[in-house]
This record gives sequence, structure tokens and C-alpha cells, in this order.
Amino acid sequence: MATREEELLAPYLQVRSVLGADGTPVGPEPDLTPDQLREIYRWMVFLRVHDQRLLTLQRQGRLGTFAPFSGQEACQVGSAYLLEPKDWIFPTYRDHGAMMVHGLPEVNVIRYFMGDEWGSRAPDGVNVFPISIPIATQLNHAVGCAWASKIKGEDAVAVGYVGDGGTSEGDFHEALNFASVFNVPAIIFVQNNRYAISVPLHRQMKSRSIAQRALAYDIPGVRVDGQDVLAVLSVFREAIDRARSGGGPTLIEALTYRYGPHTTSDDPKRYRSQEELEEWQARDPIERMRRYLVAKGLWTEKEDEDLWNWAREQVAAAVAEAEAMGRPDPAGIFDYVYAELPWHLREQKEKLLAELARRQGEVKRHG
Amino acid sequence: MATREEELLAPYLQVRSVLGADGTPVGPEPDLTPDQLREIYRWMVFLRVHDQRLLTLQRQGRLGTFAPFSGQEACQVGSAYLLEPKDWIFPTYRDHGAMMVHGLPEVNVIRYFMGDEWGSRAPDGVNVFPISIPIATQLNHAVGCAWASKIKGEDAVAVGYVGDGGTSEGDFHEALNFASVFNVPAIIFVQNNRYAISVPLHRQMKSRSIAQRALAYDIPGVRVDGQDVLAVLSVFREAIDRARSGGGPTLIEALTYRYGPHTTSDDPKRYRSQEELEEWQARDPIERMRRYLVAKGLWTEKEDEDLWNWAREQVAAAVAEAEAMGRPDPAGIFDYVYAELPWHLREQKEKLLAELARRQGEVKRHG
Amino acid sequence: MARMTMVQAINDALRVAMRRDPRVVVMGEDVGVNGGVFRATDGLYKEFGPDRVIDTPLAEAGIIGTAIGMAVNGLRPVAEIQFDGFLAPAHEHVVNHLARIRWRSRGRFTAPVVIRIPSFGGIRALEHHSESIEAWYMNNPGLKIVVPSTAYDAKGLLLAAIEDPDPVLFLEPKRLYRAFREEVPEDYYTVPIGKARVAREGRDVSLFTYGAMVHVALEAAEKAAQEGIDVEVIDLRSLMPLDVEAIVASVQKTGRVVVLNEAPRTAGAAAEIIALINDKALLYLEAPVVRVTGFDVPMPYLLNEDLYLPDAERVLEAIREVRSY
Amino acid sequence: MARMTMVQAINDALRVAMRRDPRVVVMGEDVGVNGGVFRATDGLYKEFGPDRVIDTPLAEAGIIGTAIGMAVNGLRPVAEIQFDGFLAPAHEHVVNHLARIRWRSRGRFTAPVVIRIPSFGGIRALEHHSESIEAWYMNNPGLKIVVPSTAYDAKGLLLAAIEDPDPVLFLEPKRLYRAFREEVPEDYYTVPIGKARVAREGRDVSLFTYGAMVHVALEAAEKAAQEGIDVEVIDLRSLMPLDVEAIVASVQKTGRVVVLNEAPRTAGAAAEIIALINDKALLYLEAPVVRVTGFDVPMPYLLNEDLYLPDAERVLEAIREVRSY
Ligand SMILES: Cc1ncc(C[n+]2csc(CCOP(=O)(O)OP(=O)(O)O)c2C)c(N)n1
Ligand SMILES: Cc1ncc(C[n+]2csc(CCOP(=O)(O)OP(=O)(O)O)c2C)c(N)n1
Ligand SMILES: [Mg+2]
Ligand SMILES: [Mg+2]
Repeated sequence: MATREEELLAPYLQVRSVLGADGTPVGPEPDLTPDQLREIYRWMVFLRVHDQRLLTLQRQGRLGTFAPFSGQEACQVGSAYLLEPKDWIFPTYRDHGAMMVHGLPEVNVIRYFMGDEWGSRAPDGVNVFPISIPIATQLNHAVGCAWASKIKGEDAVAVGYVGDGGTSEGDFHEALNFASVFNVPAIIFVQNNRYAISVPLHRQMKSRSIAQRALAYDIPGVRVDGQDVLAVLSVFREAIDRARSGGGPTLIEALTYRYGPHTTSDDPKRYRSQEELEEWQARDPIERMRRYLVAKGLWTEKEDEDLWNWAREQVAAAVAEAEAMGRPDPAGIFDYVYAELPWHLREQKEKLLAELARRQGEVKRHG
Repeated sequence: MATREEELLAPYLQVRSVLGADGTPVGPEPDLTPDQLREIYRWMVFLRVHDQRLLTLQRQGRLGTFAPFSGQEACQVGSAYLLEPKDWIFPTYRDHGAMMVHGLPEVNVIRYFMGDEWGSRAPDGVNVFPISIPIATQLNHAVGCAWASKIKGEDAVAVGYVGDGGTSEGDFHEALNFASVFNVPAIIFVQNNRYAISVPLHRQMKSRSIAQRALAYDIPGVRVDGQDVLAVLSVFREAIDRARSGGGPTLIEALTYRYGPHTTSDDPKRYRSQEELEEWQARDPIERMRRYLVAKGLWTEKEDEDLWNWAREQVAAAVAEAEAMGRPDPAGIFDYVYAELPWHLREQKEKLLAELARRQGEVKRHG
Repeated sequence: MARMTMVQAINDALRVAMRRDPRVVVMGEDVGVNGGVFRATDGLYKEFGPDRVIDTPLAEAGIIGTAIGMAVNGLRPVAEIQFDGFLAPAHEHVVNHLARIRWRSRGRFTAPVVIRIPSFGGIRALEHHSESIEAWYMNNPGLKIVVPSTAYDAKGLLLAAIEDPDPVLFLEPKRLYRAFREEVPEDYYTVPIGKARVAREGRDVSLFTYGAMVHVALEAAEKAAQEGIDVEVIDLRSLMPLDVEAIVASVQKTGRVVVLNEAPRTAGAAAEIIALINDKALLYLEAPVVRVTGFDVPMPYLLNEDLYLPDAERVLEAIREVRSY
Repeated sequence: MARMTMVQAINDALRVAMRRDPRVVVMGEDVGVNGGVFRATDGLYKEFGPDRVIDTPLAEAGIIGTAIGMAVNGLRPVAEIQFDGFLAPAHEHVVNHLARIRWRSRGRFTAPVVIRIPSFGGIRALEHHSESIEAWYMNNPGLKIVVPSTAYDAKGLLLAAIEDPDPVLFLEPKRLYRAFREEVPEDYYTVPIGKARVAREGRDVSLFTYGAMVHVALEAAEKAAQEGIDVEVIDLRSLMPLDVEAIVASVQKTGRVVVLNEAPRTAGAAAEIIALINDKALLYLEAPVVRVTGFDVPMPYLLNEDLYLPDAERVLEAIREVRSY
């Protein structure tokens, strides 16, 4: 019986791939132009450089708590690359890669991790929702957003991001159920990086895959190699097409790994091994894509060197820009609580501004 | 592909039965003595009489809002009959049948619906948790209770009751996941009576069965004819055995129907048809069991008449007892907030008691 | 004008809003085919169809969470939570998201969701159907909190809430749903959020209250009048923001204050009103403020509900106490 | 005696409790192998194993809901919620069940669960990691609410909470976890819940506060002393129940009061303390009470956190104001 069930579950256990561990194709390649392929690779390199740089900035005390995504670049890029501007994403704290791919300027991300709410403010026209720290809640927001598109007769798609740990929250269930019942154009994207902070997946759930949870909602569920950007992109293409054409939601599970700590407050040595990390690094998504491009004759060593340099310059410029912004305007903490300041906030704002003026005076007198 | 999925789902769509619509066996009969079979029938008749009487009492203004379970007696009895005193149940507002089968005196149920918290107080040694009004929350309590048994090395089982609508709550997911991960001796029992107040099942979920949700947790899920007490009892026997012997949790979906309104505040004509009701009444669980007993030579018309009379007397006596209890002691609303009264509750209690004394005085003076 | 109960006025407000603004959708448990367990949404499903009057699955976090997503994407969801005690499962979405989306995104995204909730006690319902939940949210910036006490206000405040750019918790005193009929205009009008109403003018004692307790207060004020005490009853209508001007003006006039609400006593809305008087008008007080509230116990089951809920007698006691101080 | 930080004292309390009482289990996200994100449960997994130190799935309603079931069935769960903002998903279990199980069952069932939560601001964390959530629960009968401000109290109060027959919210000021080391006895002792502590005696002004703000208050009191103002700092330690005797006694002594906490201003714990003084000691006041609190805004991200949190300067301002009134 167990074997029969396993056989039947197979579609939810099989892992979709395009690239082998060494970058040679093992599955159908998505229909992309050489420029697109290069752009996808460029994004991944940029994200790696960005991520490593922000980690360093945090260690130097120039950022607050930071959640790195290195290792998960294929998921970040593959999930967002095909979206159109009208589409929406609802990210977690580890999805600033996808947020940038979907149009959020890097300087916003840096300001966010510096501790400025302005960082959460996507430019007008960029449909990138602020990072949701409360786990899995954003899935319901994504479903509601997609549902609104449907009600309004528009064809925009919404992607809700969540981690493996986040699938344990009630919100995961409620979001998938609403998405299923109302057949909304939402994609629920689980980056299964095997840990929720320190808790390994087998302590989080006993089911054999996350994708199989789609069975509970009678919606499509797919599993994909999250270290293979072309595979991620392929399953997203299908899911986006399905959503846009009225076919409803999809649950996607990507098998991936974060190389770094959960956040800069975390010490992963307490709960996982160096060997495990190295096994995953051997299937690095960037390296695989590079080999694929080189093998296809679309990429040279020289171009690669230039790219990494370009990325470092980009990131350096964004960091400089972010740091030049200085401290946020104190008024900002009052001005956006409501559309208009009610009397008590007006009073409190005036009091704070007076206090700051006075204290600045004091400092001056002392100086 | 669809066929494979259908095959996968088939075990979760099949409905386990013992009795046919006319009471003749169509599946393996559970191993029960004639006395047990008669007792099971007796319980169902008693519950029907109880339920109808309480409905009338409510219409007469002698009870508060009341949630009748008529039509669901096979579920109520079949789910609780095999439990031992050490086992626990965590009921909803519609499970006072199961509560009584598991040992709660009828007078408690009546006091509960009269509006006395004392009704929620199971006698010592009776492991019947108070009714949980917040939907699906009690599933987590049941799982925690079962888990405690396991941690303590005891073999008590806990049953959590929930309706079809309740499966949409996040708590349903979290409870099943915890039960699965920690492999606890819990049974999650869904009485799928096709409506959550007015909302029909197909607006509640798109999946083809509730039982199939077990697939998301890799735990056993079974579907049973909820109008067939021997079938319900059979799947419970398996689930109890599994739980007691360390085999972990089971999800059970029983297909059933409530004949009456959701509660006495509800008008089911607004959302379901008379024909539908009559279809279900034609498969009445009590009548089916009666025919089975008669066919087996275990029951006579005379016995049946006596039983209904006996039940009416029982219920009348319990109602009389409950009504004789008068109003609850006002001190009770203060005395159980904490183990000991903190100063502010002591003050408030004294104030209320003084006020009541004074007002009673006033009344007397007026009278 | 038509004579309407409060629940009819609410129903009318929803209809008027939906006719006027295609972005308005109504959602919740049993709000569609059934018209809501109190019939507040009666007839809307028929008129506006299942895309705008949505029977949702039984999942409050799902309801409020998806309403947030809808509002961010341009709709104006009016979500019904079936009873006060059942907002709790959606608490995370309310405090951690709904209240903060404008703030967090520096105005780029907003979530103008109205959450309508049949609230408070007095209808002898089952447990969790009679709760006062305003204190969960008054200390939680970003929400407006409105409680009507008349049919006219219920319609006008609800229409104001729906057009408000910020999220509004709209707590409907279910005990008043069918308690009276009043003249209510059939067309569109709003009652401003944040402004209290003088329900009865008086010189001797100020009585601040809201919701169903306004009527208890008025009854007590009538009795007090017979004893020669002239009570001013202020219906706060909005708990966030509070109408500080109305509160201070009345305290300045009378110097004696009763605060009345039906939530448990400790750390409820009544405490904030006392603290506000301390901040803004303490020197006008001629006696300590007297709080009349529920007890610090869970709302009792129905046989004891009357013990819990403040009644006119209890309020009159307080009026006498503060007057004779 | 050993010199311990507050987080070490908490860790020690858990170890002592688990050694002493086999019913005590610790559960939560990352509390096992990882020892908790603040290391409050460090070493417990090793000593007591996975049945008593339980890494749960990421689901707060599941954590608190199952803890309730465990407690009803005889265990003594100490559940950790990773950060203050993440109790919200379990709110329903806290208010609708945990607080009421004794009451609802007239004492037949009880749920003596302790919920430990790293709480409040001051560590420059991400959003939702710095919240003051006590106001969600003070108006909600059935819970005790404890906030320690010293390592000694943290251990003694936590042990008292674990042996308490009622559910306790144990809010740990995370900013104090490693802010100092103190002498802490290594054996079992309890500090009674419901009793305030005079952190500094004084004659001129009473300053009521709790948690990390106790240290801000003491700093302000030292500065005030230099200006000749003698401030009494009362560390409330327990918000439910409040120590009314200690509050009234201090007000009677000084007649001038500052209330300090870091929650938003409106309808927070500070409002209740003012209301309590109104109820019990208004005539002793020689000036309106001054509230020093956070602003009515969501806790800002880290670059603005300092603007939000009361500091000694702001408290000193208030001391001067109430003194010179
Ligand atoms: C509701 C809620 N509970 C707890 C946390 C604390 N927390 C932050 S991240 C995290 C683990 C998340 O794991 P996973 O979902 O696998 O995502 P990953 O971090 O691996 O990307 C936890 C417990 C939170 N942010 N929100
Ligand atoms: C958390 C919560 N939300 C809403 C309600 C109001 N309510 C009571 S019963 C009910 C429908 C329940 O349907 P179902 O789970 O199918 O059980 P049934 O009543 O059919 O037995 C609803 C919405 C509630 N009690 N708790
Ligand atoms: Mg993860
Ligand atoms: Mg049902």
C-alpha cells in the first residue's frame, strides 16, 4: 500500500529540472532569447554580490539585522523574471532579490535594512509589497490581491513568497484554500531551504513534500530544483500562464538552501553541518547557469569578470547613495499612521519636534 | 494524469459503510455484543428525544440559543461509544450527544444551554472538555492533550470534533500538522454535514473530500457514512487502536446532515431545500439501526415503544432537575477567574453582592 | 426619510455605498445567500451578485488577510466578522498589517478596509458572542474605531468609514440592532468620524459613554433628573480618535464625570478617558471620576449576563456618588 | 550565588523548574537544539531531551493551543513565543481559551501555561520584534501579566509563574537580557506575583514603571536628585494584578506622579494606572499625573527607534513638570 501511495504521490515528489549539476541540460529548456538568458545570469550575479556586500555592511554595524539569501538566487530570479509590471509580489524578509528583479531599486533594500521605513516604499508603479515579517501572512494578502484583479476583470497575477517553515502557519492553509475556492490568479511559492532558523524540515512536517499539500486543495502542485534558475523559471511560466488565463492558483515548492545564517543574529553551526553546506554549494545556481551559457557559446570568461566588477560597482553606488541619505525625517513616524494627523498625533509630533530642536540646541551649546 | 490522481484520491473518496440504507449489512459488521448493539441504539434514541425536547424548550424561552444535532446521532454515538473513561473529548457546540455518551450528565448540557457556566463543568473523572465555541480551536487542545498522554507514557486517546466549515480555519491545519509531526494519539473527527450555517461545502473548499486533506500530513484519512452508526464505530475502533498502540493520529470525515437549523437563531429555508432534507431523512441513522436490530432478532416493536417512553422520561427528569437548580450563584462569575481572588475582583465581588442585597431589599419594599 | 432599525440602517448604508462605488465589496461568513446572521447584508447578494457579496470560507485570518490584499489592489472591502469574539483569529492581520500598511510603505500602499462586527452584550447569546474588544485596538495605532448608538449615526458613520482612506473597525452594538426605529434619510450622507455627539445636555454631571450604554446612560439621566441632577450624556461615537474637545468642554462645564462602558474595568476605554481628563482638564474636576464598567471577569453566560452589564440603576448610583462628593 | 545576566537567570529558572518538577516542559520555535534565539533555553535540550524541550513547527496558534491541551492533561508547559509581535497569531487561544478555562469549567479544568516572550524595544531589531503587547491583555480577565526588570526578579518571578495555578504572560524586556550581571541565587526561590518593588525610595515624586523603563527611570531619578528632586521609583513587576497598595502608598507620600512605559500612549497600561489613582487616591494628588510613553505610532524601524523610546531626558522633563506644577 505504501508503495502504491508513493507511486501515486510521485508527481508531487519528482523534482523538475532543466540543468544538471554541471549545467548541461537534462530537461526541456525554456524558450528564452540569448539576451534573456544573459540577463537572468546577470541578475543572479548581481544578487550574490549585493547579498555578500550587505552581510559585510551588517558586520561593520552599518546595517541592522540582515537576512541573506545567497544560495537562493535561482529562486529569487526565476520567480520574478517573467512577471510583468502589472503583476504583484508579496515577499518575505529573504526575498529582496525578487523584489529588485520586479523593480524595487536596490537603494530601497539597503535603506530597509539600515532601518528606514522609506525602504519599504516601492516607487509608484512598482507592485512590490513591503516585506512581511510575520510569517505566511503575506500569502493571504497575495491571494486577496489576485482576487481583486479577477473581480476587476484584470489579468494581473500575484505571487506570495513563503519559506518551508511558513507552511506550518494557519495562514498557509487559509490562503491556499481561498485561492482554490475562488480560483484566483495567485502563485504560492515556497522556497524550501530545509530549515526554519534551526528547525529542520522533518520536524516541521511529516509529509514527504510540500508540493503534495496541493492535494488538499485540488490545485496544481509542483516541485522544482531551486538551484536551477531555468527550471524555476519554467514552472513559473506555466503557473503564470495558468493564472493569467483564468486557470487559477499554483503551489510551487523549490528545493534550495541558504548558504549563510538565517539572519545576522543566527549561528547556523549550532544546527547544521559544514558538509551539508558544501554539498549544496557544489550545486551553486550561479555556477551552473554560467557553465550552461558558456557551453552554449553565449558567455566568455572576460564577460564574466566584467560582470562581477559591474555588479560590485552597482552595489557600491547603491550603498553610497543609501548612506548619503542620512537619517529619516522624524516627522515620518507620525505622518503615515493615518491619511490625516488626528489631534493626538499632531500634539505628539509637535512635542517631539520641539524636543529635538531643544536637544539639538543643547548639543550646540555644549559643543 | 487525471486518472492517476483519481486513483490516488480514491481511498479518500470511498465511503465506508456497514449498513445499507434499509439497515441490511453491506460491509463487515463490527464485533459487538447484542447488549452493546442495543445500548448503541438506545443512545441514539435518547439523543434524538433529548435534542427535540431542548429545541422545544428553547422555543418556549426556557433555554438560550441552542444548536440541535438531530440527524447526526450516529456520529455522536459512534465517535464516543468505544472510548474509555481515561480518554478525552474536545467537543463543539453540536457535540453534546457525544459529551453525554462519554459521561457528561444530561443536566449539565441543559444548564449549559440555559446559560449557566456550571453546565461546562464535567464531574470529576469525566474527561469531557467544555464546549469550544471558537471554531476549530479545540483541535489544537485535543492534540496537546493527546501529546501530554504520550509524553507521560499513558495510553489515553483524545478526540477533537469539528465541522466541515471548521476545516477552513488555520487551526485545523496547525492541529493536524502537530499531530502528524509528534505522532500523537489524537483523532480528528469531522462531521461533514454539508453546511457551515448557510455556506455549502463547495463554497468552503474545492477539494473532493475532507479526508483527502490527510494526504497533506501523511496521516491516515478515512471517509465514512455518518448516518451509519456501525460504520462510524468501526472506523473509530481502528483509529482508537492505532492511537492507543502508538500509531498516531487519524483524520475521519463522516458524511452527515443536520435536520434542524444551525442554531435556534437560524432559518435553514434561506439556503437549503426541503427535498434535500427529506433525502437525508430517508437515511435516518436511528431507523437504519432499528431495522438492523429487528432483522437480527435483537429488537421488538414493544421494546422500541418502551425505549422512546423511557427516553422521554429521562429527559423530562433531567429538565426538571435543571430547572429546579434556579439561578447560578452570582459569586461564581468572580470565583473562577483565578485560583485566588485578586484585590480588584474581591472589591468587585463585594460591591456586586452588596448591590444585589440592596436591590433585593428594594424589591421587597416594593412588594 | 424612512423609519429604520439600526440593522436596516446598516443594510441601507451598504446598499447605498455599493451602488455609488463599484469598488465596494462585502465579504464574510454567511453574508451572501443568507444575508448575514443578523440580516445586515440582506438583499445585497441578489442585487450585486457573488463577486461583490462574497460568502467566504470559515477563516477569519483569511477574510481579513485577503481583504487587505484586495484593498491594496484597489477595492474597498467591507468585511463582516460574525461576532466580536471571532476577530481574535484575525488579530495578527489587524495589528501587524491592516493598521500599518500605509505607515510601513510611507503612503505607497493603503488598506482602506472596513471591518463590521456585531459587538457587545445584551442579547443573551452563547459564549464569545457578547464581547467588548475595543481595548485590543485602542493602544494600537493605525486603526479608527467607531461605535454607533443610533440608526442615523450607524448609517452615516458606516458610509464615512467606507469612504475613509484608513482602516476602520466598525463595532455595531448588536443589542441595538432592533431596539428602536428612527427616521433615517434614504440617500447618501456621512457622519464624521472623530466627533462626539451630545446625546443630552446637562449642567451637573458629564457622562461619557458609547454604543448601547448610551441608552442606559439616557435612562439613568432621566432618573437623575427626577432627583434634580442634570446629567450631560456624551456619546463618544469614535474611540479612535477620541473627541478631546467635546470631552474637555463638558468637563469644564460640569466638573463631575461618570465614564460608562461595558468592557471589563481594568485598562479599558474608560481608563483612557480618565487619563485624558487627567491630561487635559484635571483642575476642573470637583470629584474623582467614577467608572461604571463591566467586572473584570469574562462575559458571563446568559443567566448571569444581567449581573455583568451596567444598567441604569448602577449608573444612577454613580451619578449620585459623583454629584454628592 | 552567581553573577548572571537576565537571560542566564531565566535559563537557570527553567533548569531549576525542570529538575524539580517533571511536569514542566519547554516548547516553542528554536527552543531545542538551538537553545532559543536569545539562548534562554540553552542547554536544556541536552539535559532534558526532546520530550521535554520541544522544537515545534512554526505555528503560534498551534503552540499555544497545544500547550493548553497539555496543561489541561497535567503538564506545565512553558511556551516561548519568539518575539512579542508573534503572539498575535495565537491571540484567539490566549483570550478565548487560556484566560477562561478555569472560569468556563468552574475550576474543573485549568491551564497553567506560562508564555515567555522576549518583549519591548531597544535592541534595534526588525519590525514586529520590539512591541509592547500588554494592553491586548490587561482588559482581558483570567491572565496574569509579569514583567521583570532585574535578573533576580526574572528568575524568582519565572519560578513563581511556573508554579502559579493560573496562566501567566511573562514579558521579558529583551533589551535587559545582557545589559547587566547581578547576584542570583542558584537554588529555587520565588518572587511573588502581584507585588511591586520600590526600586528607589523618594519623597517628592512617585514614578511608576516596569521592565526596561525601570532603568531609564532610575537614571532620570539620579539626574533629578542633582536638581534636588527626590524621586521614588516603583517597579510594578506585575501588571495583572497591579499592586494597588504600593501605588496608593507612594501617591499618598509624594502627591506627584509620573507614569512611564514604552507602549503607545493611548489606552496603555499607563492609562490604567492613572485611572487607578483617580479611583483610590485622587485627593492626594497635588498635580496632574504626567504620562511618559511611546508615541501613538507603530514602533519605528531602527533608525527612528530612539525617537520613539522614552529616555532619561524625557523622563526628567516630566519629573520637573510634575514637581514644579
Ligand atoms: C508569525 C511569526 N512567527 C515567528 C517569526 C520568527 N521567525 C522569523 S523567520 C523564522 C523562520 C522562517 O523559516 P522559513 O519559513 O523556512 O523561511 P526561511 O527563513 O528559511 O527563508 C521565524 C520562526 C516570525 N517572523 N513570524
Ligand atoms: C472562530 C469562529 N468563527 C465564526 C464562528 C461563528 N460560527 C458558529 S458555527 C459556524 C459554522 C460552523 O460550521 P461547521 O464547522 O460546518 O459546523 P456545524 O455547525 O455545521 O456543525 C460559524 C461560522 C465561530 N463560532 N467561531
Ligand atoms: Mg526555510
Ligand atoms: Mg457543517
